Amino acid sequence: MNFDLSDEQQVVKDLATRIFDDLATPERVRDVCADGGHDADLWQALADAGLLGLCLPETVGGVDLGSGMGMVELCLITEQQGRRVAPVPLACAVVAARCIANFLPAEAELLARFVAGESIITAALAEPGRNDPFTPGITATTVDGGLRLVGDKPAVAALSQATHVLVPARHEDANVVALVETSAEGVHIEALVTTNHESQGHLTIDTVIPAARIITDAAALDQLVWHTLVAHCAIQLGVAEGAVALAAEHVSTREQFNRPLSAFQAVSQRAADGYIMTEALRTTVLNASWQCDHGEDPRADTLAAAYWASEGTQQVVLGAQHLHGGLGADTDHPVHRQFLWGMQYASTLGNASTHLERLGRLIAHG
Amino acid sequence: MNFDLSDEQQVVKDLATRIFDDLATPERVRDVCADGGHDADLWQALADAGLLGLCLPETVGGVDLGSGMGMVELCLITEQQGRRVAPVPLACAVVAARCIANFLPAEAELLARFVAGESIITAALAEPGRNDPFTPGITATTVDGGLRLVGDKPAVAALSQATHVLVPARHEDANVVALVETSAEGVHIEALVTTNHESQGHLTIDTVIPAARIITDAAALDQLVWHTLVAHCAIQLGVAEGAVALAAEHVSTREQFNRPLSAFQAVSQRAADGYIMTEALRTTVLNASWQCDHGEDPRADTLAAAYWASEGTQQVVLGAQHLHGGLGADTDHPVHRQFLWGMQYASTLGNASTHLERLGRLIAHG
Amino acid sequence: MDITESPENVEFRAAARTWLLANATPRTESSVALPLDEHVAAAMAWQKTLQAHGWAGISWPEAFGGRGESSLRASIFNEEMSRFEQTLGPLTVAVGMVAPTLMAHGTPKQQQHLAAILRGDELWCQLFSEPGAGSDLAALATRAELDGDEWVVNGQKVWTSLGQFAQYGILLARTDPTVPKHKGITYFIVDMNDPGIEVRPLVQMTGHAHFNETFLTDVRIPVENVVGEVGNGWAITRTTLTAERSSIAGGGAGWSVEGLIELAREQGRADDPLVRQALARAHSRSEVMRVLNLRLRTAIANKRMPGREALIMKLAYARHWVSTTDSAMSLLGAQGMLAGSDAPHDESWHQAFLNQYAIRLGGGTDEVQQNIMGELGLGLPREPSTDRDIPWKDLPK
Amino acid sequence: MDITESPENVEFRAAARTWLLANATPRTESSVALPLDEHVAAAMAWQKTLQAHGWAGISWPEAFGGRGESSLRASIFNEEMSRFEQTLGPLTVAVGMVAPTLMAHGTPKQQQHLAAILRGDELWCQLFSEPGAGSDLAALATRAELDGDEWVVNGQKVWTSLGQFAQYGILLARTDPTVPKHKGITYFIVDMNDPGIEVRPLVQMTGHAHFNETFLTDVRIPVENVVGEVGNGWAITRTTLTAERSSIAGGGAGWSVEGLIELAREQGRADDPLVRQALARAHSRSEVMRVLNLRLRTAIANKRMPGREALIMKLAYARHWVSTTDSAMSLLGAQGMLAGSDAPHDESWHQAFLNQYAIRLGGGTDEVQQNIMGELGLGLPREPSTDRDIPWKDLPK
Repeated sequence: MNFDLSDEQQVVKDLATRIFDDLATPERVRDVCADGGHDADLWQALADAGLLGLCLPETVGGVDLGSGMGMVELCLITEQQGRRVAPVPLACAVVAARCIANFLPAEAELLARFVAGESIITAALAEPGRNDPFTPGITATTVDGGLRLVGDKPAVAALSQATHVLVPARHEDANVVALVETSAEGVHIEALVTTNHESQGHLTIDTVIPAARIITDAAALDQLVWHTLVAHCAIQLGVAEGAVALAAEHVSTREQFNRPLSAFQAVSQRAADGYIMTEALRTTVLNASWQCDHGEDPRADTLAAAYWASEGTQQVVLGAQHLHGGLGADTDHPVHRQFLWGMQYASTLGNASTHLERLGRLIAHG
Repeated sequence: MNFDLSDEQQVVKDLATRIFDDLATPERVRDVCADGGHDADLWQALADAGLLGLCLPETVGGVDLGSGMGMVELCLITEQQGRRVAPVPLACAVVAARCIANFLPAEAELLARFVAGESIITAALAEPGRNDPFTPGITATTVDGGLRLVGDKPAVAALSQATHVLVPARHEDANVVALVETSAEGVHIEALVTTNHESQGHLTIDTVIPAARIITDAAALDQLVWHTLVAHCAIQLGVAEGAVALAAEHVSTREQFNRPLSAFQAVSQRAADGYIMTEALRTTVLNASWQCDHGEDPRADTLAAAYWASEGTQQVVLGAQHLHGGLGADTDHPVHRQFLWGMQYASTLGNASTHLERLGRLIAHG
Repeated sequence: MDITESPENVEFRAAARTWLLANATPRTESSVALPLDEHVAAAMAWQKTLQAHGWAGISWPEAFGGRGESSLRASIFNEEMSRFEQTLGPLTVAVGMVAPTLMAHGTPKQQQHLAAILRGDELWCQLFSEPGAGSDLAALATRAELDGDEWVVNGQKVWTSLGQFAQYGILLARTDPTVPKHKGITYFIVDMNDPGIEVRPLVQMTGHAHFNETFLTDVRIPVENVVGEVGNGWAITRTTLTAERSSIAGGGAGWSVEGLIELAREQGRADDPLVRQALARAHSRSEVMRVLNLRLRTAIANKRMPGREALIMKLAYARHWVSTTDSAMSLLGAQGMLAGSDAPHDESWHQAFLNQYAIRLGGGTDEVQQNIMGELGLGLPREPSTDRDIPWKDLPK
Repeated sequence: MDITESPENVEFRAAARTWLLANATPRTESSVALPLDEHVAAAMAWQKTLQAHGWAGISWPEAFGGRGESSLRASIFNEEMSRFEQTLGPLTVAVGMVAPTLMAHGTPKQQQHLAAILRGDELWCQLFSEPGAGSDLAALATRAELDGDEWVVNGQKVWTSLGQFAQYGILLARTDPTVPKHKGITYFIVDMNDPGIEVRPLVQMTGHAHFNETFLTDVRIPVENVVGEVGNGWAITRTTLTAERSSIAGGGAGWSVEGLIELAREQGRADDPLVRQALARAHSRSEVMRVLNLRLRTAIANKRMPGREALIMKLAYARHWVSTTDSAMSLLGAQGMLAGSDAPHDESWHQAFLNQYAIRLGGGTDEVQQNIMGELGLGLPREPSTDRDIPWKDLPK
């Protein structure tokens, strides 16, 4: 047992830290968010640094899965993304690409383009209302040559930028996942405005997908959902870290009553609370990402992490914003983005209450 | 509209304050709680001062109901009881006596004895498990001359001291309330140890009650439950007040790091939180007691008050205890009793969650 | 004690509701949030309508053009009005803060503004906070120096709500740096059209520029625009801030609970036990505020300063706002994360959720309120401070 | 990173469980809580049994009679043991605090106590807090004056856990009042049978006298009983307190979640959505502690001081305790308010609920932990303090 990062993991983390620190500056993030919410330059830089292919097979230009790069490593990267609130669809896209690598090995060419940064793949997971991604609202019916998918999905990450989208659909009594080209006839995309200003789109679909692009293995949707959720938890961890760092700097430097704000316990204890919550969250996120790579059933661990990520990150970003006073809501100050991101991801693929409900069902019934 | 107490109400409050301050000293409370948990001397003093009959008809030695003395006044008294954590069954007994005055007017002699302090009446309201006092566990069947009551009830206030107990029972499809003599054959009483060391007993019953002592009007149980609950809320208000006062005194006088504890915001803000919560609670308790006397349906107001009383008082007494450090749990320091009382009443006749559940059903369905 | 609504007030409430139904738009039919300039114009027009129909200044003395009725009546009207789309929000500084301050401390000439405020002709802003003086407001550094019949003001203010639209401002400036910080402050009325005033909007994360930075360069204020005595600004500020706190929760919170219940029903979740707990909690919180407001109005009617009640109301309102919008976002699920024209309910819950910071900070942070309550309610000793008795100019900056 | 349990540790855990099943009583079959003296005797007997069967001092160096294995193994054993009735609770000071302190700072002669502690022959208590020195421990006023080969100690201590049963104590006393408060403190071993020591039990609201007041009158301590250097007691205290914090949550919290789930099933409420949320919250909290413990053991294995991890564990454990016992009381409803022999589950939830204060205060209050975390984790400046550089004797008392 060793909870410390391996040397290779530390290299990944350092590399990601450097790229996001260099490229996702507050000014750049502001400009990108005002203009579509997807940072194409940053995306290409991530591709050039090899980070998009890190968790994919060598055959498609990725690092061999055999070397053990997986969700732990992806989470180290998305944590840094969250810390700098960088608008790129990393979590969704890398998890989707891994799903294709696993279940549609014939799509090697697409994956090669993905690894090179030329093709963005996303997945349509969010469901309105009770947030259950395992009961897709899109239905599939058997037709000549494949399945006809009909329905719509709100809030798909980077849909306007994506060349492909994985679409879960209900087919008879089972769920399938279809690989859909966003440029295909019958695929309609509408860009959405979101709380954190990342690119998202509303997908409306009525098209036929050939059988070769349909995954019928139920494990595919499981992997998509749980792994995306874990990668989101890591984003939230980073968001919380960034918020706490900004708050600590603010309260250490801003003076009132002739002393730094941090000399008032009402302030310092709230900042310390944020730090404690963030460290607790780090613990569960690392554990959940490890279980995704190595465990038998990552559900309980992922839900525990997702609960802390939702509930804890909201508390942390709210506290950090509050400690900034009026500055905390000012779009000229970066801390407001930590707030918006914390809130956005706290309601993506479920929220604190739905995570608890699912976890409660798992553990109460043994 | 005038939220201030009337002159008469202020007199009642001042009288109660004086009696409890004089007689329910920490030393006396300690001794009584170590020996049965009922202060007979204090009970007699309350009777002598006219406080037991305050909300009863003049015909039985009480103040005329027409003068408007009712639940508001009873709550002013039980608030003072809670402030001094005085072990007497005021809430239950006065509400029970008012119920008898309303629904069994033939029992005037019993009421006269009650007003004089010679006879204690209680009511068996608490139900184990989900805490629903409207589904009594005792069943009544029709027999010659009355009803035969069979069953048991845990946690009846001052059962060992009471001469009479009002027992709700299920009779066919309705609830009835029976006036039972505790000395009757088939009535078994077992004293219980409780968290706050007030006298309580377990009632086991298998006896026949004559029809003249059976109340079939469903309003009786309603009144018993809602009025007792409101009087308990006022006890909790007093408990919270007492806790906050003790905490304020402690943190203003105890020094650490060469200043009073209250000079640390982590301390002063928690004490202030207690004060704010207590004042919010006062507001809802006064409102609920007023609605019991004058409103059409006191349920929603009572449940809102009961929620704050449970949740809020627990927070307040926990905070007050915490601010006392190790002293807070020491039986030589009075603050531990505020804690024990706060916890006891937070789970009597429901708890925060069950109050919310009932209130939620009332308001969500309109 | 008598908390029943008197027959006269029941009648007043009914009359208010009848008039509002005929002249205003119910809140549930809310249209897309207006751009800020239109929002301000609408509020001023609405105040004009209220005045024209005799519903303005309900609790203002008749001498100032009001109806001279109880503050309870004013709050009954506000409660009814809170269920409609129309709002006087942008006039909070003018109606809720400047007016009570001028009534108490203004000269007859200054009090002439009252009629204009009542008519909806004047929008006011508050020039109190500075980049270096927020919770520690008395540390403010904006200087005013006497030059003949005029004070010459230089400095910078921040969080000036709607400063870009206001005709007048209430301004705190330091007129004597040689005395301790609380003692050298003067309270001014300033004309926002003065050429020395530059207002720079700050965009908040709601997408609106509600707040501004205000730069004052050689702004000249006639001596007759001093409110109260020179150097006595701190005391007058207290009147303004207490008025602010009582006005924050003035309309009650009933509308928000009704909205939440409506949302739960619409989402088919009114029977979900978890949702029911959230609804019941919201109702309980709103009940505290409703009844606390009765206590506050009783205090005013009986000529007591409702200091504690206003502080508790303000804190309770902030907590209610945070918790209720949080419940709404939870009910909306993933949809709640859509913004702008994509947001459900015309973005109203979304905007309310993002605006929570303003409720927590307005009228002083929650922490400041709690400090005051500790002193006021519990007699806790003040925190030790090193700067109360030192001349302002000698304090480290 | 590798958080899988190694095959060797899996085997170790299985062996521990097998041995415990054969030699201990599962926690769910708990009998009525023992009187305190019997509780202490049972713990000492259990330590003796562990020692006899080779399960004591798992992570202690072999030189001190231990097994010289990893601290992770010790915590695996504690996790397994937490599911049984047997507890080493009363030996926390001896095993969890005195032993690590003496290993790090004791003289060879002082370290002879280690063998006796391992055998369960010695109960120790901690004489740190005073009526005037709690969170501000360094303000302690108990004086020790050198008289030949002995220190003569006078003063009063409080919250001495199990002081009425202990043979030895660790004592902080002021040996030099002329230097600032942190610098004049010395750390002693004291024989609790010294005639100058009077221990007066204090009864807590649990009904037990876990804590005591201790009066020291001309207590004579040989100079060889000074731990570390004279005047260096504050630094050594830190070793003791960090050890205390890591030992508080040492056995994990899994047993409490299992107990809560069991209780929910027993009350027929495992399907209630509200209850399920509470169970899931408890599980999530306990998971944080389980994994945090892996981080803590990794730090120890890699020779880093697990300061932050221990602080967070301690805070998390306190919050878990409060919240979990609260959920249990809520599940028990009115029955939860019965005490003593009338309480359900042999009073175990009731006692745990009432004991929450001890978890919150032990090893420093939550607030103290948060202050340290603010400094340690965020580099926040310390609160201004007026007394760090003034000789202790000149401080106002």
